[in-house]
Amino acid sequence: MTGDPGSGGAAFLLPVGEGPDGAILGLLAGALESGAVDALLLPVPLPAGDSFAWILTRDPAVAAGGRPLPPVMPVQGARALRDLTRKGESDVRILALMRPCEIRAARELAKLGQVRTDGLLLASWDCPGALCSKDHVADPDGAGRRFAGMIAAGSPDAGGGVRSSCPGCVDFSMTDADVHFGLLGEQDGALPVMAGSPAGRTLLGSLGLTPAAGTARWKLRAEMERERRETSRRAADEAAGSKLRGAEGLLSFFSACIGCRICRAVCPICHCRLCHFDSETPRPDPDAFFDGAELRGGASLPANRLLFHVGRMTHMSLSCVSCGQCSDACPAGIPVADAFGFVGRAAREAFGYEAGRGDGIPHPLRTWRRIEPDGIGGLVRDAEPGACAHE
Amino acid sequence: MDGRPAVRDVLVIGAGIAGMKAALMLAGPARRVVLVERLPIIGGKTIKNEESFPNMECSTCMVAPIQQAVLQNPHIETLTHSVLEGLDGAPGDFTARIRAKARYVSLEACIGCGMCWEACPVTLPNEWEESLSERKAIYVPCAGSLPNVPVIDAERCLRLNGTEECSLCVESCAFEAVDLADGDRILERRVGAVLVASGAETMSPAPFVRLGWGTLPGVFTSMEFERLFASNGPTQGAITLRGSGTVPGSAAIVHCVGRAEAGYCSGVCCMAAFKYERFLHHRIPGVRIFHVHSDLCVPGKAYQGFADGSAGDRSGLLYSSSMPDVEVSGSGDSLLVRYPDASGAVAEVRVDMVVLATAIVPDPSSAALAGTAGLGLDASGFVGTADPSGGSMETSRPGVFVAGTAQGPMDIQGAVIQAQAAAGQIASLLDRLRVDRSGAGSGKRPAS
Amino acid sequence: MSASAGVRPAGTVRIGVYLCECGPNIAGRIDLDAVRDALLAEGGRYRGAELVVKRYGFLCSGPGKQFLTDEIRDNGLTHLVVGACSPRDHDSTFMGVCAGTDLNPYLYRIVNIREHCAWVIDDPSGATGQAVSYLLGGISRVLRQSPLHERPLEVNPDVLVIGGGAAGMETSLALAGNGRRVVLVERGPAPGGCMGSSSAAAEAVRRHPDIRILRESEVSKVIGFLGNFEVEVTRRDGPAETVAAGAIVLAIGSRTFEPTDDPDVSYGPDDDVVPLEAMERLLAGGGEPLLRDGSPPRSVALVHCVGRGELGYCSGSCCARALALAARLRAVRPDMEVVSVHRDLCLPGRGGTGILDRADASGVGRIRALRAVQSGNELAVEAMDGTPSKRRFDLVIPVPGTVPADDTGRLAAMLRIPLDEQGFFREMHRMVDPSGTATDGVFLAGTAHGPKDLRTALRFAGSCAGQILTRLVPGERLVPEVKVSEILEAYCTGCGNCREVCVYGAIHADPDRGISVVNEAVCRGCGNCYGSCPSGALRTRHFTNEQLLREVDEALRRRVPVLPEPPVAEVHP
Amino acid sequence: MNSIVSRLDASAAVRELLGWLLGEGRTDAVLTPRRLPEDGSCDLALLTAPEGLDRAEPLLPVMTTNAGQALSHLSLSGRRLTAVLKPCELRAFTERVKREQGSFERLLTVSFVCGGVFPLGRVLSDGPDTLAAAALEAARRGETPAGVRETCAACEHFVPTNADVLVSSGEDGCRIHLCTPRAEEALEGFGGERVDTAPDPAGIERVLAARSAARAELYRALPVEGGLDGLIDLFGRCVGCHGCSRVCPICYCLLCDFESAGLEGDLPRFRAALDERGGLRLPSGTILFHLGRMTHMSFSCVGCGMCSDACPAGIPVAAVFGRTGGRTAALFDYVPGRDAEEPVPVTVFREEELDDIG
Repeated sequence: MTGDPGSGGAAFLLPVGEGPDGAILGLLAGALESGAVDALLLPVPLPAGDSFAWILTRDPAVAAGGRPLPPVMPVQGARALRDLTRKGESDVRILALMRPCEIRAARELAKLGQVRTDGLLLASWDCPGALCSKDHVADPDGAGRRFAGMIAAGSPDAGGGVRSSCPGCVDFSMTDADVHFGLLGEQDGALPVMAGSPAGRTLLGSLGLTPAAGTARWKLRAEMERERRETSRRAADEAAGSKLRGAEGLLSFFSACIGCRICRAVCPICHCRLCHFDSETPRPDPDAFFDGAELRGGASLPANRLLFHVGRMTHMSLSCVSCGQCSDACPAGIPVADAFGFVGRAAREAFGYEAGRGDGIPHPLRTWRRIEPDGIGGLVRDAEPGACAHE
Repeated sequence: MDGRPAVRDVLVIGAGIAGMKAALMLAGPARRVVLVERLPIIGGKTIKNEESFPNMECSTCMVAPIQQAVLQNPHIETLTHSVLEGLDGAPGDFTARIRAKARYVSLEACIGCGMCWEACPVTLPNEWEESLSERKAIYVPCAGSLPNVPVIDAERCLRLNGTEECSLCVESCAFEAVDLADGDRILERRVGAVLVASGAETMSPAPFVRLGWGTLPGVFTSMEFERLFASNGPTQGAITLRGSGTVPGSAAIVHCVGRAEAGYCSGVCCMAAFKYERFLHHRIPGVRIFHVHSDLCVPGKAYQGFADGSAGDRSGLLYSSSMPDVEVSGSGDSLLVRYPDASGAVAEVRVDMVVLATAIVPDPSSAALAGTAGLGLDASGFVGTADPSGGSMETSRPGVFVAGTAQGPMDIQGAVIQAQAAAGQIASLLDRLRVDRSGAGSGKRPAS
Repeated sequence: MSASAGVRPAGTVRIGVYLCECGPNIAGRIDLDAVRDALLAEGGRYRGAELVVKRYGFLCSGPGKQFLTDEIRDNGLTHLVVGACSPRDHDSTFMGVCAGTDLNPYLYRIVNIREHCAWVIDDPSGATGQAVSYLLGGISRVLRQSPLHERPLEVNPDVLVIGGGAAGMETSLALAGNGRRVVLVERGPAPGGCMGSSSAAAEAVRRHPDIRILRESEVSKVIGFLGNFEVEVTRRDGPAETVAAGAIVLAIGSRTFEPTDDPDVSYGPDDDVVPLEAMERLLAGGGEPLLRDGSPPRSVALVHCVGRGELGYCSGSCCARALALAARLRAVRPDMEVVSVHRDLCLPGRGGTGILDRADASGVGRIRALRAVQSGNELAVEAMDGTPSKRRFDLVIPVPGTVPADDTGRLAAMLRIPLDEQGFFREMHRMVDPSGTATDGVFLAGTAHGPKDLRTALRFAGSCAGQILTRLVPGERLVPEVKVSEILEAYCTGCGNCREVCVYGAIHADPDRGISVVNEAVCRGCGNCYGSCPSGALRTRHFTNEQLLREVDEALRRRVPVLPEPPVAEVHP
Repeated sequence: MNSIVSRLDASAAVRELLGWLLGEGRTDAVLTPRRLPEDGSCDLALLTAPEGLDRAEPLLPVMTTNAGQALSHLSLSGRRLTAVLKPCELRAFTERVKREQGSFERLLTVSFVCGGVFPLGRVLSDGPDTLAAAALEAARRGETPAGVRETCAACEHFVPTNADVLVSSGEDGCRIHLCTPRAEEALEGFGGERVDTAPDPAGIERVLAARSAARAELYRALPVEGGLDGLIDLFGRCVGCHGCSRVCPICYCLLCDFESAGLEGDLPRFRAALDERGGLRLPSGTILFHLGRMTHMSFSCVGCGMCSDACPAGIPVAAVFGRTGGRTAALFDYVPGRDAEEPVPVTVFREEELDDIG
């Protein structure tokens, strides 16, 4: 959705020069040199050039080597923020540049006590989608060229080969970021930069950018793109819904799973060090496992693979930001994000909850409200507002 | 009297909800409690209700744990089937004489298997069940009695009243628990304070001929109705009319029975009436229910909600401008209830069953106990407190406290609150006495 | 996946399984010898563990307990399983037996083969089979139990009372002294509440050497548990102060319902309508009721049950106050007509009758009405038989119900006490523990619990004092719950789910280590957190998933035939 | 060695053998790979009834999970079990038994001369049936099928040494060799002509030579020599998902030291690192994890290749661990999983050790 810059109340113009990458890098370096921020967190290409790593740096020279708009997302940005800010305090002011789904995952993690957002400025850009990591590793340059085309068009259909969850992503533009680069709004050599919060406005103000007259073009193009994405999202949900029908649907959807748990490991939301589904609880006592196997004539190994997926769904799908990281990393090629995205959207709708918003609304599983879902689809409006003491 | 060290122990008379709660609070390694109960079992009136308002929690779930705690507490000496015969002395140094009436069955040996009362030839109306069912000469008042040990009714036992040489119960007992040579024992206990929690009674509607109780079989008192609904009661919970055993299709609950005569509103009979309405709906789907009432007294945050809760399927709240003029007449199964309505004209309703919500009045044994212990009664015959407007639960006699319905009509919550308050006042009284007795500020007295 | 230690216990493990005959109750239906043989046959399953299985008449009797004590010592038992009755009956009895030996009471388990087998399964072989399965489950669970040790705590006997009204003062006076100090926190300038700051009680509280009054102060933070609370009190005219206390009494009183919030009541500033409390204060100060224009009123109406429809409850004490005020009005102005307009009159007990008699004696008129609609000084009354009438009164006094004090929500959240449907603090149990709350050590005195008359409010205060005097004795030690939750630091990522669902505030965050930590003295082992933890980082001792699941696995391993459905009639409705 | 001749191809012969063992009640359950035609995928199955064997494919050239890892927990139950294990799976299981994670007590192991397994990606694209056919064809020719995992192509332990039953294929079917008394006892009465033969040494020599050459070439290409830069080239793409340790049959820890709170960074430590160095890579500790895992387990690495197959970043983990682990084990002349009685080097102290290092 095109977050109105109203909350930050300001839009500026960033001359693009030879390309958005360089322009954004220049703004970031400027923020560092001007002392507005103490450190930058941005993707930097690896020496081999076939992948990217998140680098936190205070050295403008290192930052200059960064790649603000990377074609792939090897590590979900919120995971980097989680690792960086989960424990301890420090007064370092960090400006991080990420895709909108990474910002949303970070906002959600803040609610789960895993990301500390004080002293953190989050910047995002209009994301045309992310290419599959394996394709990029195979042919980095080809992928790079395709992605440049997608940036210009602002849509995943331009280049093709994006992750399965990107075409249906409707939150590809400004959502809850302090600063947002409106790539879609590029017009006569400059692109609009919106401030999403007072902190964002003071940062942009301090960089001496010329204020933008308006952001109508950016809003219009973003709205049109959003409609296109909405239709493909509905189609994707349709497909996922039919495939995931009943136990047989789930069993065949996940039948190729080898139980490697990589989908959980790369997921930004799953922060547990020992996942419940790997703890001693679900691990069957050997004899009990044999009893179960005898009743059914056999069992598939490793055990409890479907329990893990459905269980993970119940634990985190309310917070799923559909970044597609799990599908991208699955060695058995299972489109995990299609299932989690579909289930997550249905669950959030039942609770009337939006994932990834820094809106202070507590996570549905962590608060008790009288207006609870009466079963999927409808909310029971209790006569009086919640009398719960924690309200 | 002075100079001797103050006694810490406490005597509690009455093992109803108030007596048991106070006993459990006071009993401890440094303070023994002697709990004297008139009946052969503990639990008082609360265990007679199948469910209590407003939680509609079954009394076994609510009270049985408290009964078990009392019976298993090593610091509480529970004397059932016993009465106080004398109380001398002053706070910190009372001497109580307790008559432990002969039970004829050993509390240690008996396991409550029931072989003895099955063998006993004598059958009598069971007062505990409001005479709706029978018991034997050797009996436990109800199923689930605690302690689950029978007692022999000496007047009606053929052997003990000399009618014949019967010893069927002795022979049937595999554990030699029955001892027909048992006799009353007079026990003496030195205690520091006394709590009277001997409870109260519901008024008998016999004197009100106009209500037909005792002559019309379809008219029941509140206590009788409670026992009808009780799963361990005479009809295992089935609500059936006396004699015919048929299930009533309609019922009228008459409020304020005895209010004018007693001179006060007991404050709990309205709630009991609405509870009976739920009992009736629970057992007899589609039953038509009427309330004949004047003021509806449902004070407190949870009570009106409870009353309104069953309003949906209630047939009628019939306001009567003068409850003393309510009459019940009729023959066979159908009864006619006539009452002066709001305008004063006589209205009537025909029902199969009438339940009389009767007032709470002092228990005659409480009055006798007050006499024995020298306690002042209030105008209605309840045990009075020294300062009627304050929070103190001390009676007119220093060191003797009162709690529960012995002090006046109240609900279970009121009885428990008074018991806890009285226990607190007893504890601080004994602490103060111990400090004074040990001389102001002198060395620590070794813990007795 | 690693082998869990439970599958192959190390060292010699000797499990004693004792089957109670319980007279006819168990032995009458279950073939205990067959049970013993079946258990011994299965003994091999627990590699490295020996099984001792014996039957006995009454294990709960004196000789029975001695028999168990000897068996534990003579066989050197490391675990004990008792096949008998419901834990509610004798769990504590058998734990007591273990405590008497050197076998830790938490390496014991009672298996209910009476209520769960003998009493509910008619066919003896079915009951016997079920007993064997349940006992096997019990054995596999006791094998995975670990010893727990009770750690008694030194108790702080002092008490913090919040609210200096009638109930707060009564509680303070009942508790202070004899080695116990009371801190009374009063939001207003001085204690007194409805009884007035110059009342005898207020004077006694001010003079009492062991009562410290914190005026114009408020409680801002509470941590801790029964016997050891730390309460932060912020003062308007001084620095915040931390008060240590063993118990907290909530006596913040209540407010009266705002009359105009009742749709049947409407009046403006220029109508002669005076709230009940104002008139009480006027008369108490010796004043005379006068109309706005200074003239004496000829007729006064007191309208009962204002707000009862909205609140949904009868406050039980306003009828008495109204009639008492009416009687005083008549005494002050015998020539003035005073009428009480009511539907029911809620005057329970002998006190109520006294007030009614005095009101009748002093000539207070009474109109019983189904409904009374007040607009300004005019009352539209619908009599009990429905006939409507209208009348104007010089002076109208609405008699409103009682509503929770406005600070209730804040304090409830701070003390982790839920509110009830009416918005008052929810008591622990409406009948058998009305002055206690879900947070052990926090008590409710006076109208903070709900609407009541003054004497009952003072009795509630006495009840709180009673609970504290008998449970929080100077010098005594408290034994907190042992079956508490524990968080494994290596696994916890500090997400806080457990902190959100803990109703006792027993879990707090440790930002430096980025984890949550259980305060084992406050935790009461309810297991809410265990259910909420998404990872395997948290478990509740003595009820770990491992123990529960293995017990179920083992109990179902022999696939007991499915029990026939009992005929509907027999099912207790 | 006492052997049984079978006209069937090796996979069918083993399926028949398993069916017989189950039918005769000689075993309570069998562990074997299985085809799932309706989903076009395959899995590792524990079968307790002969009827379940119709989709069993014992010699399926696919490893969805290392059976040694799956078997370890099951082998602790009271039931008798027969498991079809590839040589590296049998060696992995042996390494786990040495660490109290399994038991041979009630286990009958069936292994075979292994041609190698195809990467998971190929299962997705070609489907299990075509891969099975390709592998069977290569086995007949006594060659390694093309396109198998690079560690399989370089594997020199493709002939199991400590299996109870060893199956070797030939042009005209296969031979079932009974290598241990347990095998003899279990298969007593199993039909088929009994002969005294051993797997064909010549064929084995030829394959061994080819694989040694492939291994040398594989290790040569690894940029492991260039210190930190080499490591960055090798593990730069690592996203820290620890999938490799997850699927590794040797890694059995419930909580890996490198996932525990101890090694987790926090803001103060990152800030200090920021001051010292120009930049800081996040999430931190990805390369440290690989080096640490290498020290903890690489000498027990059986080269099954699961880690490379699972790695979302396509890092040749198996090659690196195989190379380093192989050279470390060689210091103690230890072959992981060769023999259940041979203790793990780190658990044994010997006087004369590592003299050629110092």
